[in-house]
Amino acid sequence: MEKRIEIIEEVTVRFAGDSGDGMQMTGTLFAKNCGAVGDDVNTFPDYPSEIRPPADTLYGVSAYQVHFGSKKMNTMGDKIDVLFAMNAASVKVNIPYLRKGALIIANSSGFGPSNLKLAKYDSNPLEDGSYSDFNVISIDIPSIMKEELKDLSLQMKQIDRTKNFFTLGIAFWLFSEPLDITIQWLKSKFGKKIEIFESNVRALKAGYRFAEQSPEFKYRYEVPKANMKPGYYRNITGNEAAALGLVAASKKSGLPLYLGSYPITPATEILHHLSGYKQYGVKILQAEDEIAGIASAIGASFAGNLATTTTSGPGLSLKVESLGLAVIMELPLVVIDVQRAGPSTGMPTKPEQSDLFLAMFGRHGEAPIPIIAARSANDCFYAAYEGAQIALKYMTPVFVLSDGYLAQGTEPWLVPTLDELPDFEFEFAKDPNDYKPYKRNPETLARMWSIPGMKGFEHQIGGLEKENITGIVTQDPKNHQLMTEIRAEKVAKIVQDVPDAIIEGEQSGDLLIIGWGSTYGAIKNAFDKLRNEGHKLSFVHLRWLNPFPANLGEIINKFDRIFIPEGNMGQLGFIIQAKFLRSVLGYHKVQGKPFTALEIEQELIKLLKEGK
Amino acid sequence: MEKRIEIIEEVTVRFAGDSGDGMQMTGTLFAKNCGAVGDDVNTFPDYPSEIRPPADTLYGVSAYQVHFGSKKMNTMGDKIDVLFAMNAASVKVNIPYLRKGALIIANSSGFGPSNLKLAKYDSNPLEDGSYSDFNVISIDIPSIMKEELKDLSLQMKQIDRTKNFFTLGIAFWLFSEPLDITIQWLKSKFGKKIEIFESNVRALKAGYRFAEQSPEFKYRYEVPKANMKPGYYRNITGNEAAALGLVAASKKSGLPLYLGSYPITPATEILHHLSGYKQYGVKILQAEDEIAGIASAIGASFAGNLATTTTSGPGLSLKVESLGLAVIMELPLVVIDVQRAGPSTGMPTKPEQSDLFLAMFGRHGEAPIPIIAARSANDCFYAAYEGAQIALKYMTPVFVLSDGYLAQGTEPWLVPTLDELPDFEFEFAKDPNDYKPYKRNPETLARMWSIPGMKGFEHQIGGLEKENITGIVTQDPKNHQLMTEIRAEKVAKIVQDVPDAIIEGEQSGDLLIIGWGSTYGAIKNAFDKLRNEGHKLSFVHLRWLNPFPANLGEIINKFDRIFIPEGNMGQLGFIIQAKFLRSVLGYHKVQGKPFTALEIEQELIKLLKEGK
Amino acid sequence: MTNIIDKPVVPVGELTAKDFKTPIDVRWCAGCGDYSVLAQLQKIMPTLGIPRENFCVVSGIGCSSRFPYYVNVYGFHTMHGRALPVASGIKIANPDLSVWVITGDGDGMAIGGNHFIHAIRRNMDIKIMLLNNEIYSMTKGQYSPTTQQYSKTKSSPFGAVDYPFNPIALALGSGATFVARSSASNPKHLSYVMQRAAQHKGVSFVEIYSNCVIFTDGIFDKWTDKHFVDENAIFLEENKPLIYGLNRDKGIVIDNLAPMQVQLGEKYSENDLILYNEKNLALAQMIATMSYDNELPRPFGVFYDVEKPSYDELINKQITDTINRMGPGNIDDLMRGDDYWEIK
Amino acid sequence: MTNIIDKPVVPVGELTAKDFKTPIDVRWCAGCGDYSVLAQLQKIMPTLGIPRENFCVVSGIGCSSRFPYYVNVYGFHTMHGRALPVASGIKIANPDLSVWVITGDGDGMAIGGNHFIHAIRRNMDIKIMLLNNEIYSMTKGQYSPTTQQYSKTKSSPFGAVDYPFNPIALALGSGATFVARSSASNPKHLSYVMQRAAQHKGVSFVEIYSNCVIFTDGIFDKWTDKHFVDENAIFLEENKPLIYGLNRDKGIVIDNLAPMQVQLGEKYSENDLILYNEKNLALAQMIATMSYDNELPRPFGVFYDVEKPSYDELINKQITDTINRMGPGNIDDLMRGDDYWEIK
Ligand SMILES: Cc1ncc(C[n+]2csc(CCOP(=O)(O)OP(=O)(O)O)c2C)c(N)n1
Ligand SMILES: Cc1ncc(C[n+]2csc(CCOP(=O)(O)OP(=O)(O)O)c2C)c(N)n1
Ligand code: SF4
Ligand code: SF4
Ligand SMILES: [Mg+2]
Ligand SMILES: [Mg+2]
Repeated sequence: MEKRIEIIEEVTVRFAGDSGDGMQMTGTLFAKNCGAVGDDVNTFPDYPSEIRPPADTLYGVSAYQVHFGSKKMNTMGDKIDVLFAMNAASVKVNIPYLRKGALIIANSSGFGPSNLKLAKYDSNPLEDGSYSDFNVISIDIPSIMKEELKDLSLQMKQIDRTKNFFTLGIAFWLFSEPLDITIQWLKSKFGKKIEIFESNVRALKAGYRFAEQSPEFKYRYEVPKANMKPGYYRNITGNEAAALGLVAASKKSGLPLYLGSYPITPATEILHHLSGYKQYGVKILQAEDEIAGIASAIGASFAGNLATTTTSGPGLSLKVESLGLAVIMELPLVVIDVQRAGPSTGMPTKPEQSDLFLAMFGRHGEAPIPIIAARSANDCFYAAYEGAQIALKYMTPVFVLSDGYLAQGTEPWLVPTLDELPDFEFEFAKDPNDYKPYKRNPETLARMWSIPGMKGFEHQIGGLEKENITGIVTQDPKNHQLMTEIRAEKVAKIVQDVPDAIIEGEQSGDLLIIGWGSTYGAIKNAFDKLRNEGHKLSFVHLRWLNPFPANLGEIINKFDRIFIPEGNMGQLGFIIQAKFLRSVLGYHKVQGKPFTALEIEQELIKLLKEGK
Repeated sequence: MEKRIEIIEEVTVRFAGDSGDGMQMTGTLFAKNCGAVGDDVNTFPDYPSEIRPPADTLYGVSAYQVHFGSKKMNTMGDKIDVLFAMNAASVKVNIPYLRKGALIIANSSGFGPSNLKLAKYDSNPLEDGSYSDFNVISIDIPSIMKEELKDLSLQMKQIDRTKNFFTLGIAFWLFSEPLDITIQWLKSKFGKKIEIFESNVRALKAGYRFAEQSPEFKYRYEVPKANMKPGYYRNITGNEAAALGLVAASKKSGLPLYLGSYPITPATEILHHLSGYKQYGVKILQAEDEIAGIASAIGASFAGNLATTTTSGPGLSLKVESLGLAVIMELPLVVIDVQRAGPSTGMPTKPEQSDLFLAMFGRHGEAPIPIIAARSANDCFYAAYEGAQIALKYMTPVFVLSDGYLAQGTEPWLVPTLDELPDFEFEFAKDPNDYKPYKRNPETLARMWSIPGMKGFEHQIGGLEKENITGIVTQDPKNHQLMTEIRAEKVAKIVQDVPDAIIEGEQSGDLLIIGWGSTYGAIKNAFDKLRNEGHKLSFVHLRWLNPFPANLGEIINKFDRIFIPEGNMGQLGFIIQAKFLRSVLGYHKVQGKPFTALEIEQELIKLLKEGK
Repeated sequence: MTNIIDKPVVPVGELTAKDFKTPIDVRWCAGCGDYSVLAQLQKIMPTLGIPRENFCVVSGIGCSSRFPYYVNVYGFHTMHGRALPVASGIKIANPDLSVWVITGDGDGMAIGGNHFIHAIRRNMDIKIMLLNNEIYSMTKGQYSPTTQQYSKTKSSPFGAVDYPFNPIALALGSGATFVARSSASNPKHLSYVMQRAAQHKGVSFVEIYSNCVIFTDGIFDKWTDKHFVDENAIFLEENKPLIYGLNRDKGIVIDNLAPMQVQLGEKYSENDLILYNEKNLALAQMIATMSYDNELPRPFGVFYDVEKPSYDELINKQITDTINRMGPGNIDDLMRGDDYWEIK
Repeated sequence: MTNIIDKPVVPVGELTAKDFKTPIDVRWCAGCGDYSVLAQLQKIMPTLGIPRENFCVVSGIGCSSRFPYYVNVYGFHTMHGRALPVASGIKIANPDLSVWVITGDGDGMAIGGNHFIHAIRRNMDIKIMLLNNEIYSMTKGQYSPTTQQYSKTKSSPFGAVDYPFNPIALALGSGATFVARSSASNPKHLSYVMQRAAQHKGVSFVEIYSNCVIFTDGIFDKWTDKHFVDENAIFLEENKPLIYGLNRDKGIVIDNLAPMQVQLGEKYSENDLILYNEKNLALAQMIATMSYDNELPRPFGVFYDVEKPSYDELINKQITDTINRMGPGNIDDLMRGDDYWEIK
């Protein structure tokens, strides 16, 4: 049978099943394939907050979404075009996210009586017309695989486990992708476990063949290559990118990397990755709590390491006192906060952007700290790296903000080499006779740094206010005012290293969208779409939130209306209002989910209609 | 010899000496006398941060300043009119604060060779003209007292200890005040230790007599009575007032008072006072740290006590995570923060107003908390009381901000009776069948409160996001948005209990001064002075900082310029700019000292000159 | 002391374990040891003669700390590591309550370590159940302060270099009045130990081995699995000799101030063995070291049980005594203080 | 591991105590016990064969924690209670340093309690000097976790109901490898103990009684004053019998697993007394209980001293071993990972 081929620009696919069905791996492999054939890809895993919820329940569904296509994807995709579903529950929970007319490829063996009961279906939705809004292809994967693998004398459980590769085979056929990359991967991973290797390869091929032969599959798709810059690529999560950014900074700066951390969702993977980098000299204290984590990092910084601490909201709340110490000590420190939905324990696995206030204002006393926010998974690498550069150059703690969405989602990353990365600017004191711990570099106001082990530079400092230059404890009134002002000025001076903000779209006019952090992708897609449709719009995305780019005020004043969508109740908006005395239109989503491009688009259309 | 009597409206007196000289007691007794004769009084102790620094050193000087007169004093006084100084060091460190022509009454026995050396004087300033800008009366107090007490066969050390009562006698003569109140006090305090009683009474009288007889005392002063409302008065520090406010709230609400706290300067006296109130059923856990302090208070609140925690900056930084729990639990809790100079350990004994940002924004996630700031020592009583009222009525943590200046300074307090204090509005759930832990009072949005021990109301809640009404844990996206909005709205609704702001002076026009917290006194004095001199000015003092009084926006828009002096780098100014989009002129003093009225006056004059 | 709740006089005898279950689905993994602890607590509670509404179950954060949602009494799921101070506040506020803290090795011994030693020092009348699985499960498998050295976990792919705590030793070093160990896989023993903990007035600390089927499956088998328990575990019983072994042919003697394993028969008989004494601190401390860094069997049961007044009792008594002695304070007098004056 | 500082090879023998003094005025009260500790440290430091620039003195907040300002080496006055984690970071970052933590009973045992037990558990190679004055002095006199029960202090006008920690017992319960006690008023003994602490590789914990002349003056006299020391204190010495008394006529035997005081002469002779053994944990624990809740003399000296690798050593070794085994990592390879592809 000849299949029709359709060329499509982008598509959103979701692999969903029970927690034990291996959907995370399936999605990951599919995403890699998409990247390797030259598309852009953006993914997001979506798994239950329970470690291993009861099988086949609604809350036990684990899914992996892949959005790929021939242009920059930016988000994980708004609505699902194709759903691969291993059981009844995994269709049910995903229905709200399916595009009308979406294709559901369902494993019918996951729709038995007990599956249906656990998914709270009264009758079989594959048969009773429940899915009539969609195109459903239902396949009894385990029976097909039983046949395929009968020579291997496997147990039914093992045969059942090949479902995911069968599914992947279908997916590759459907999007006209090759199998060899995955077969190669299986070889490197299971090459020695010959049975697993063999059964999965067969499943992959069987799925592919099945789709090709089945009359139910009438179309297949081709997604043209995206215009990707040449080079080596990999898919990477924000958390792994952040970990790599820190190691790269360590190598480039020549300072050993030190991490003082305490596990917390969704930041823990940074700790996991760094724990594996012993070959790179990474020193880690998995501390007894977040306070010890940051306090030990301050110690390591005092002793001359590139010191970092990583956490999420509740942990950041515990680091507040220590951050003040880092400020008054004027020691370099990179603090990565992977934001999640609060307050308190809140919704630990869900992203939010609601720690901005805490990062900006959360210290007793006057204690300003620079803040950079990553805008995508890849950017977590650069934000961490840049954070380290600024921390060392200005002798200051620096916040790097990420969130649960960036942390776990992936996109292809054009991997740089260490050589290509920018250099570090900092130095240790050289002349003991000229040394005073709070003598400053006039350009950066960074104080002179000397560390234990350096002969002749012994000094005694701490968290009490100290005299400028000498660092000797004093309660002199004017000195305290001076030091408070210097600490503020130092952070303000970082603006000289902050690139000017760039306006996309109209350079002046009615409506300026300002984004920060992970809102980038959704705004960018909505913005591009509306601009393509002819709307006049402008967009500035902020990476540096403290200090703001030097030209931000000027930019803001070129527009009549400022619109800031953010994953909180308007924190950046508040700060912009305070700094620039301009009223901000906000769009505040606190639902434990990132914005979709569609949401932003609709809000923008409303604003455009309303006019000024 | 006939002495001239001068009538004066107000005067600032400072008692200064070595840490062992008893200056704190002297000042306290003098201040009480001033109050008891009908004047208004405002005081401030100023002691070294070392516990017992070496005798006679410059950094060992201990002083007590008393500003009193026939109108409302409001501040501790800008410049010293009369300095009583027990040694050389205590003159030296106070010279910058003396009014030109001030009277120095110096104990000449404190100007011996070793005193001079320790005070870093090369020659005796009483003799070498160093003090020519001032009127100096120098008296060898110990020799006089030796004579006075010769029948008592005391040791020289004991005789020397009577210096302070001799000084007090002079002070009483100088300001035409009676001795009997102090003699009465000595009797109640030392009645049984006859020698101490006798020697001090004699010293008091000897001082009085000496001044009367000495030709060097040419003038004496009379300060007319202030127009004080009739009633019982006492001098009280902000910290004691806060402690009493909490106990009064406990009695009035009928809930036992619980304090979970950890000592920290300058908040510790609240803990000290409450520790003494066992008769009033106050339960205290002096916790292992600030986290345990607040966490235990949250537990006590869960169990139905009126729960409070007290601290200063570094401690508040540690309470950040727990505050988020109190917010999401929607439990009543009073958090008193006595601000000191930061960041980090900073200058622990010095006041500052730099924790406003932390109180307002210092939580991960969206977690708004109401804030009230006391404006005077007395007001610490009412702010603590009001904080408890709001906490219980709205089921929310509440911040009460004080600072090191209010905490330790005193002013006369017209003591209320419990009857006169406003009632509490809150109730426990009554009908188990109607009970849901997050069912709300539509007027306040306060959730229903039931506590362990109440049969039929058992429920399980915690720091995870929960469904509105039922309180059951959920990650439902819309519910999280709803709950986040409800928590914000609840705090916003407190505005219905916040009195409208009152404009003093012009009701509209050019320049509006906004004050908060302890700036009240200095602003008020400067404001009154300039208004009396005919300047057009307006003043609003804010007690409620979150929410702001309902009419604040309206008020602000009646003025061309807004001026906010604050003991930080412009925190309230920032918030006002963000909320009302009006540019704020700031005056930022971070010197570990409160504003003087003079400083505000000068700044105002500058502003008035500059014009808009 | 004033207590706004009237003491209820309801008989509680009719309640059963079922009444202590909430309608919520329990969401631990199938096979998780925590289920067993939950079941035992639900069984014990109705037997203690305490009205249901007077129970309070408080926890921190972790798999184990989900506990309060499943017990139909007053439940408070607090912050990571802070269950003990919250529980202390509850207990001080209302000493009539029976307060249970459920915590994990991460929650209780890592971030909550300070509160642990201080609650114990104060002898706060709280029942602490530490569900030890030697891992941070909730965050998906990092080593904890009880993880054995060189274990490979998500955060120690090369093996953790940290030495673990011995929780029993730490509790004893902090001044504990009741210390015990049991295992989720021995429900009968667990139930016994938990009842003992409930009966103790003052702080009760119970370390409970609770198998995590996902991250540390089988780590306790050596001491808890039916094939090994007899040979590798020893059960402490008051006034009974320290004897163990499939054939009850081995015992523990104290030799040179250290526990030593002996074979019963020729050289040693039961009479040579030490009789367990729950009131001897040194003995408890010595026995606590068994099978840590040595080849001795691992002890289960009550290590130590002595009485002394609890903090909540003392602090509330100090208040009552003062009021009895000096009368309830008059708040108007307090506000006016001693040093007042009158303006007419 | 890469270490940016070259190891200096300077002879250090010429330095004296004076070189370890800073020009800053010491601002403790006249008579404060802390002076004595400072003097001893300044005397010991030049004798340890460690270059001055390799010393690091770290403290928290408190009177005692002002210490670093007075020692002319690298000094870091951190936050209240956090000296140990800061010091841990320093030591891990640069294992060549000799890191000393000076803390108080409040700083180290109250707010810093968790870091205390964890630094000890990890056997972090840090010398912890806890200057115990049984009070929070800096904040003007509130009871601390070592204050004796029922003491009246600023925050306990009716007497504190808290039971105190026994710091020696707590350290032992946390897994300490070196534990000692001395007193500021016995400089010779203090110096000896501090030297022993310096020599120990791994965590060294020394509790030092330091008299606060303002808030708790005289509380230690019972054990440290020259009139009482002989009768009320006992000095532990390796392999020596536990003997004390003005006439050295009293001793300690272990009876029924508890220390017991005996009169030498008729019934007991020196040979009956226990010989102290710094490597016996149970003995250390038993001796630690002496004069807490009992009438025995208070022990001073080294309670316990055993060797095991320290955390900083192990973690740095794990890095070196890995690099030796697998070579130094190539960062470009790491960034590219295994699952990359090329777009041409
Ligand atoms: C302040 C804070 N830090 C970290 C976390 C993340 N966290 C949640 S549970 C947990 C560990 C729990 O371990 P344990 O107490 O042993 O419980 P288990 O899951 O093993 O039962 C951690 C680190 C948090 N919720 N809050
Ligand atoms: C976070 C924080 N909480 C509280 C304080 C206040 N504080 C400073 S020192 C101290 C107690 C010190 O006691 P200790 O360690 O025994 O030292 P000492 O003064 O007795 O030598 C306290 C409570 C602080 N500085 N920071
Ligand atoms: S992950 Fe482990 S501890 Fe958590 S529920 Fe599952 S088995 Fe229990
Ligand atoms: S108050 Fe006490 S501890 Fe502090 S310096 Fe004075 S004597 Fe020493
Ligand atoms: Mg665990
Ligand atoms: Mg102390």
